[in-house]
Amino acid sequence: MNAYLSNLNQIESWFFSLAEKQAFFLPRKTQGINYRFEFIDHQQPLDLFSYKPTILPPGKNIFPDGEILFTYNKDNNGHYHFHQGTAIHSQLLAGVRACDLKGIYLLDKAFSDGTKDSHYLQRREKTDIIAFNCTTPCDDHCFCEAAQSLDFQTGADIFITPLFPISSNKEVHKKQQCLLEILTPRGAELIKSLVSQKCSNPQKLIKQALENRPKPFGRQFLTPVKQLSKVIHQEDAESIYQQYAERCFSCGTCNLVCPTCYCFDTKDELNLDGNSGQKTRHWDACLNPGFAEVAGGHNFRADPAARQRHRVRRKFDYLPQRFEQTFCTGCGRCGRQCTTGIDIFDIVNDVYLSIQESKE
Amino acid sequence: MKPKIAFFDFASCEGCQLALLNCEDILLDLLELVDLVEFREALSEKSAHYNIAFIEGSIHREEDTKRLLDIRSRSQYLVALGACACNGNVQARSNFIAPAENYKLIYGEEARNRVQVDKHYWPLWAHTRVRSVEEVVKVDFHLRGCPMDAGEFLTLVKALLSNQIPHFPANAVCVECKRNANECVFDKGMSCLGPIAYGGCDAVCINNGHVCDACRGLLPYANVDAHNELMLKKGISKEAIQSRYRLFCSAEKISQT
Amino acid sequence: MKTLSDSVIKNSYIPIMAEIQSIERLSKDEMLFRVHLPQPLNHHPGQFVMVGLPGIGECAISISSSPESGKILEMVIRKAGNVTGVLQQLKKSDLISIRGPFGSGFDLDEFRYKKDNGIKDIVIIAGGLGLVPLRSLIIPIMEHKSDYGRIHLIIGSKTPGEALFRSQIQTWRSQPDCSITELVDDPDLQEWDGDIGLVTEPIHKLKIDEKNTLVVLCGPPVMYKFVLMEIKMNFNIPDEHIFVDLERRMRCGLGKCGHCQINHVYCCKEGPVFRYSQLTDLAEALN
Amino acid sequence: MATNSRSATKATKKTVHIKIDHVTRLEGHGSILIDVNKGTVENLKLEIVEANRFFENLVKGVPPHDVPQIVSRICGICCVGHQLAAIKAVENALNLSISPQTRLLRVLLNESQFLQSHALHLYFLAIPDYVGVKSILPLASSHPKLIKKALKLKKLANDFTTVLGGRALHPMMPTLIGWRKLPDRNKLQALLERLHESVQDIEEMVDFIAQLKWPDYERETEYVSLRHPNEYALYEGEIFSSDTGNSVPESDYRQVTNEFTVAHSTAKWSRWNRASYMVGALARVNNNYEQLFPQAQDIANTLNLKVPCYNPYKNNLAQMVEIVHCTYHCIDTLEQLLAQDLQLPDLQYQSSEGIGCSAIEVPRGILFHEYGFDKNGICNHADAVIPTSQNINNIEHDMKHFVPQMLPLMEKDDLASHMEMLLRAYDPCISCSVHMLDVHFA
Ligand SMILES: Cc1cc2nc3c(=O)[nH]c(=O)nc-3n(C[C@H](O)[C@H](O)[C@H](O)COP(=O)(O)OP(=O)(O)OC[C@H]3O[C@@H](n4cnc5c(N)ncnc54)[C@H](O)[C@@H]3O)c2cc1C
Ligand code: SF4
Ligand code: SF4
Ligand code: SF4
Repeated sequence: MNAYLSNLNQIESWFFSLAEKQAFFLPRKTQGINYRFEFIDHQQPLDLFSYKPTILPPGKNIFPDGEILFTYNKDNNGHYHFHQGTAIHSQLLAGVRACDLKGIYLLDKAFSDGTKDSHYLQRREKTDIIAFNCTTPCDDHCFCEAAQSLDFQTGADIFITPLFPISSNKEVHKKQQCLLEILTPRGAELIKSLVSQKCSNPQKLIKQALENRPKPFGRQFLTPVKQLSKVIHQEDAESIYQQYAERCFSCGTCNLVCPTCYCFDTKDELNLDGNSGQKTRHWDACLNPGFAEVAGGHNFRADPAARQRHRVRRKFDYLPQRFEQTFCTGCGRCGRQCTTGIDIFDIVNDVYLSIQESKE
Repeated sequence: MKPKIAFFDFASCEGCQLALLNCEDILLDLLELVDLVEFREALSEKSAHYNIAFIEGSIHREEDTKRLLDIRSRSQYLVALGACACNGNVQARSNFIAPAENYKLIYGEEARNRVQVDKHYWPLWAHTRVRSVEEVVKVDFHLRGCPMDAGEFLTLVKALLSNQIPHFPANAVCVECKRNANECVFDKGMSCLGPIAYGGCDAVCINNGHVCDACRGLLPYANVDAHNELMLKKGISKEAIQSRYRLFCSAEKISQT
Repeated sequence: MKTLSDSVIKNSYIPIMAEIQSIERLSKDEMLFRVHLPQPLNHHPGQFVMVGLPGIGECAISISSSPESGKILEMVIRKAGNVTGVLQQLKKSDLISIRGPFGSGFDLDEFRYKKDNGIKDIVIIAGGLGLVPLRSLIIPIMEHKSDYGRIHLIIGSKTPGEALFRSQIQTWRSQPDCSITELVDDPDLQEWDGDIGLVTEPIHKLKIDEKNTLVVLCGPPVMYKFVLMEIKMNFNIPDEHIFVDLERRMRCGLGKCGHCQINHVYCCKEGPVFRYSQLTDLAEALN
Repeated sequence: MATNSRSATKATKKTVHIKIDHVTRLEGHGSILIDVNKGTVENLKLEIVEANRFFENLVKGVPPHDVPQIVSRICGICCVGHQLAAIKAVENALNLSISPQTRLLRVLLNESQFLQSHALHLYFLAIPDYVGVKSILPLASSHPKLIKKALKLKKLANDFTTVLGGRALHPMMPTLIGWRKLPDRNKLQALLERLHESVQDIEEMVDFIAQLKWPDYERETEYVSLRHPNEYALYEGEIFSSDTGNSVPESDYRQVTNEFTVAHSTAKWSRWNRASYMVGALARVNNNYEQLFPQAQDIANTLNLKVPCYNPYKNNLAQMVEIVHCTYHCIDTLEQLLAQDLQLPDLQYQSSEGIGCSAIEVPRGILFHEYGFDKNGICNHADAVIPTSQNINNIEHDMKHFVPQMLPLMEKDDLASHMEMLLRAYDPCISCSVHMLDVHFA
């Protein structure tokens, strides 16, 4: 595929021109210390390369909370008529990082496995992605390399690598160059409105740019992730899960911010007229105590440690068995946002350690 | 037959009833579906039996207890409406002060002594303890919050109208913060009771730049120890933490310590 | 992702509406619904459907009728909460919503008596509402009895008032090579002509060819552990030959919403019927 | 009862006993008790039977920024007023100052509450009396257009409060020094347009009110309101009395309210230059008529409200006049605000020892708050005097004057309903009023 060179100034005005044509989301710093994918609607200066994983991952734009699955109405003869739910519009997600690309890729897998999920897949089809490469770990929570998502490109239409060093405290110069790799025909379409020049030796430039990346890149597991999955699959490590569960609020934050969590609840709503209504779906969290409760009050995962284990295993054992991919992208969101400081990275390392210790 | 609905207020700001009057968009439609038989704030009619009785306010006096028991005996479902009814709200803070002391502080000793001998009016004054509705009668449903959430109110009424039992998930406020992509209050250098508090408010305070003070009360599974530890770790003094817990949740366990 | 083969995917949440043909009260909390479908579901025994009313909700309900029942679908619905409560208030000719069939179910072929796989004995143990899904397996077996080997039914209920499908069970008794034990935990001062006790009690008396036996269990969560223990103690039946039918909370039925997950499997997709051999890897299954 | 002996002599020899428990369509619990024996009023009481909530004790022990949040719960209808009064008083106690932008926002927030409260009271609570029905429900079918308009105005006011404060009840965006989060510009812009549109609706509502008949009853009293040199005083000002024609500063509020306790009321009572005084819309319009927007003065003319007006029932008309005034004033203020670039203020403050009070006009009259803080910045003193507790005394005086005068002309039921209407005309907020006298903690 083709590659182009362009500078930040040009990219910025390109983004503004794209934003005029369709819903355009880009990470933007909040008033505090976080970032958030926000709708770009007027020409405020963009801060393209300062970044840390957003509060919610961009995949949530494809799997929105509260989406209407269908609406219905009952006519005078008592017949039901069903209508498709929330209209699906095209959108462009820019500034998506490799870890979140992988997150979206994994959601694609999950939602097309078996019965296809029309709402997700149709919105996915209408979502264009301009991804950014990472040249430095976002912060202390990141472990994307260990989770095998660094340099992940699948699913992006355009993949941008900055050809200059990025450090969080220095202003990046607007004249600095970026390399844009076109990965899909849609990407080729999008790039048309960018002032750029064709690049003949992209591989070399990328190699140079990435050479200076810190090694290792971000936190590393005590053992390769494949091995880790095996341990987590085989060993219960009850006491480790218990230990973390004692601090846990069962608030579900870790689930809701995770790019690969997609569990949901559905809700049927009746309008006041009694003859029409809708079915909606809402993000759910397996860490919430009521998640596995059934009628009659039996709860299949009443114990917080069991819920903590379920989350960890889902990422490192259960879903990998199904899709042959680790379902943790190493974005670090769950650890970053857990108010009580529970980090899945620590849990899996502790599980591994406890096994090693018990062997000794 | 349309279900008979009634509202009764005890010690409260009457804001929950007002929150209902504020649902201008649906008010008239709703009134088509139900028979509003008692709503002192907006109506002059009265009735003997109620399908749904909404109780607003906390219970302070013998007088109020009697009235509440009477309402319960005439109601099919009884709903505690808003924080005052659900957990005593801020006025339950006065439980930390003896009633006699309360009177002295507010009306002065002389006035108190004068009124106390008045057989006719003393019952109006005879404040005992601030109690939630559930401490006095059986409550079928709780509509939490100060004020209650109009969306939840509607969910409840619609469910009961279609013979269903309304269900309000017991989730932390953090869940709704995530749904709103809020920056966590802790990340802004402030502190929050959201992780141990009942959600259902759509995290409205945090959405609007404030913090959560748990006006909806504590979750049944609230991990208070972990929260206390978290607050201490953030450098908040023991006294300040206690003052926070006692703001809206003075009736709850955490405030007793 | 850009190359979706079928660019318009079916909205799997939109149900079909079926008309209720009859509702029959079976016990205090349970009712038999017979509904008329626009087209046959072509289900396997042991599969389930998501049943409900638009605007009210849906819940998982096992198919109780035979795979050969065509456009007629039978279900037994117990009043357990909201949706089931509202469904029980419906009347003949009302509409209800159906999605499905979902889940794995049983493969009747495996149960047939064939020289090569040599299955001779089928043991079916049902506790309470567990009979409902198993009925979709028992009926086709009884109707084509000559294709199958010996059948042993152990059917338990709490009280005589809760015993389901008694007259139908009576008709099964006349089949050749068929033994049926009906039990109640507690006769509860009512008339009862069956046995008294738990479903575990008759197990050791079964006369079966261990190596060529299929066992099917369905009942409340507490039943499984004890019944399995009893079987293991008395017989040497391979784990692949024992089937259990499990229940979980379900929202979508499509293996997505995550509520029914049991370790790495989705109860709605890989289940609700599992071989016991699968469960050794599913620590959460018999929770 | 001495004041009424003169009228009683003229009365017939009727004996009437009236007891109205828990008067409906008003905020809070009040009862009216009237015993007339052979033409002599033996007993007339306005009982306030609301349970005590001891708010002044509740704020004891909390840090400054929690005070406004707690006292907001004194009353749902006046929550904005209580918050703003508390915020101003705490700022005075701690010597904090605010930016002009914050003042504009507060003025708007306060007036948004005037719009909502007046619209609610007028259309939902008071007007049914004058049309002769028991509630708004029959009006919804007999006057659908009018009720839709009233709902629309109320909704506009609520949305206004929501955009400015975060929600319509117990808003959380305003706090000490400024705003926790800035109101959304686009939403403010949209509100400005809706305010412009609502002018038309309001005129139609005025037409409806203009044709209603008001009881022909007058009793001159002392009218007390805030007064400000540059504007129709709502957000701030000095305390003005129609009796003296002079103002005193807000810090002298105790000298105005002179609170005292009576057994039949859990709310405290007030008096200033004579036995009782009146606060609220009528007092404000009487005192500050000249500062009303010309459009509001026109409406006063249309409604035949001539100042000074001594008919307490016409408080309802004064409310309508204020709806018009606030609508125009909000349009002006909002335009002024939107012309600026909104800044989020730094909300850090140093808490210190101190005591401070404030006065603000809320829909029902002047509201006074006062707070003190110890050297750790923890609240140790609180006092609040609510408009209704200032008015109750005056209402009872009105009743004592009204009953003997009207006894010969009215049947019992008519008399009772006129008493209820009189109480309602003041738009009393009884839950607010239940608490009291100075509290000094150690
Ligand atoms: C495969 C399978 C087959 C089944 N077959 C049958 C059958 O043949 N017959 C039969 O009678 N039953 C059957 N069941 C059980 C049946 O599905 C349940 O009884 C039914 O779901 C109850 O639903 P309900 O709406 O009536 O109860 P609900 O009122 O929904 O209560 C269900 C439980 O979920 C919780 N809950 C409800 N709504 C929410 C919410 N929004 N958020 C969080 N928690 C919530 C409640 O706390 C309660 O514990 C089967 C179940 C499965 C999984
Ligand atoms: S975010 Fe943290 S506290 Fe909340 S459920 Fe997850 S692990 Fe527990
Ligand atoms: S488990 Fe945590 S680190 Fe892994 S993908 Fe999810 S949020 Fe990111
Ligand atoms: S702000 Fe409060 S409620 Fe929201 S996520 Fe943080 S701790 Fe939870």
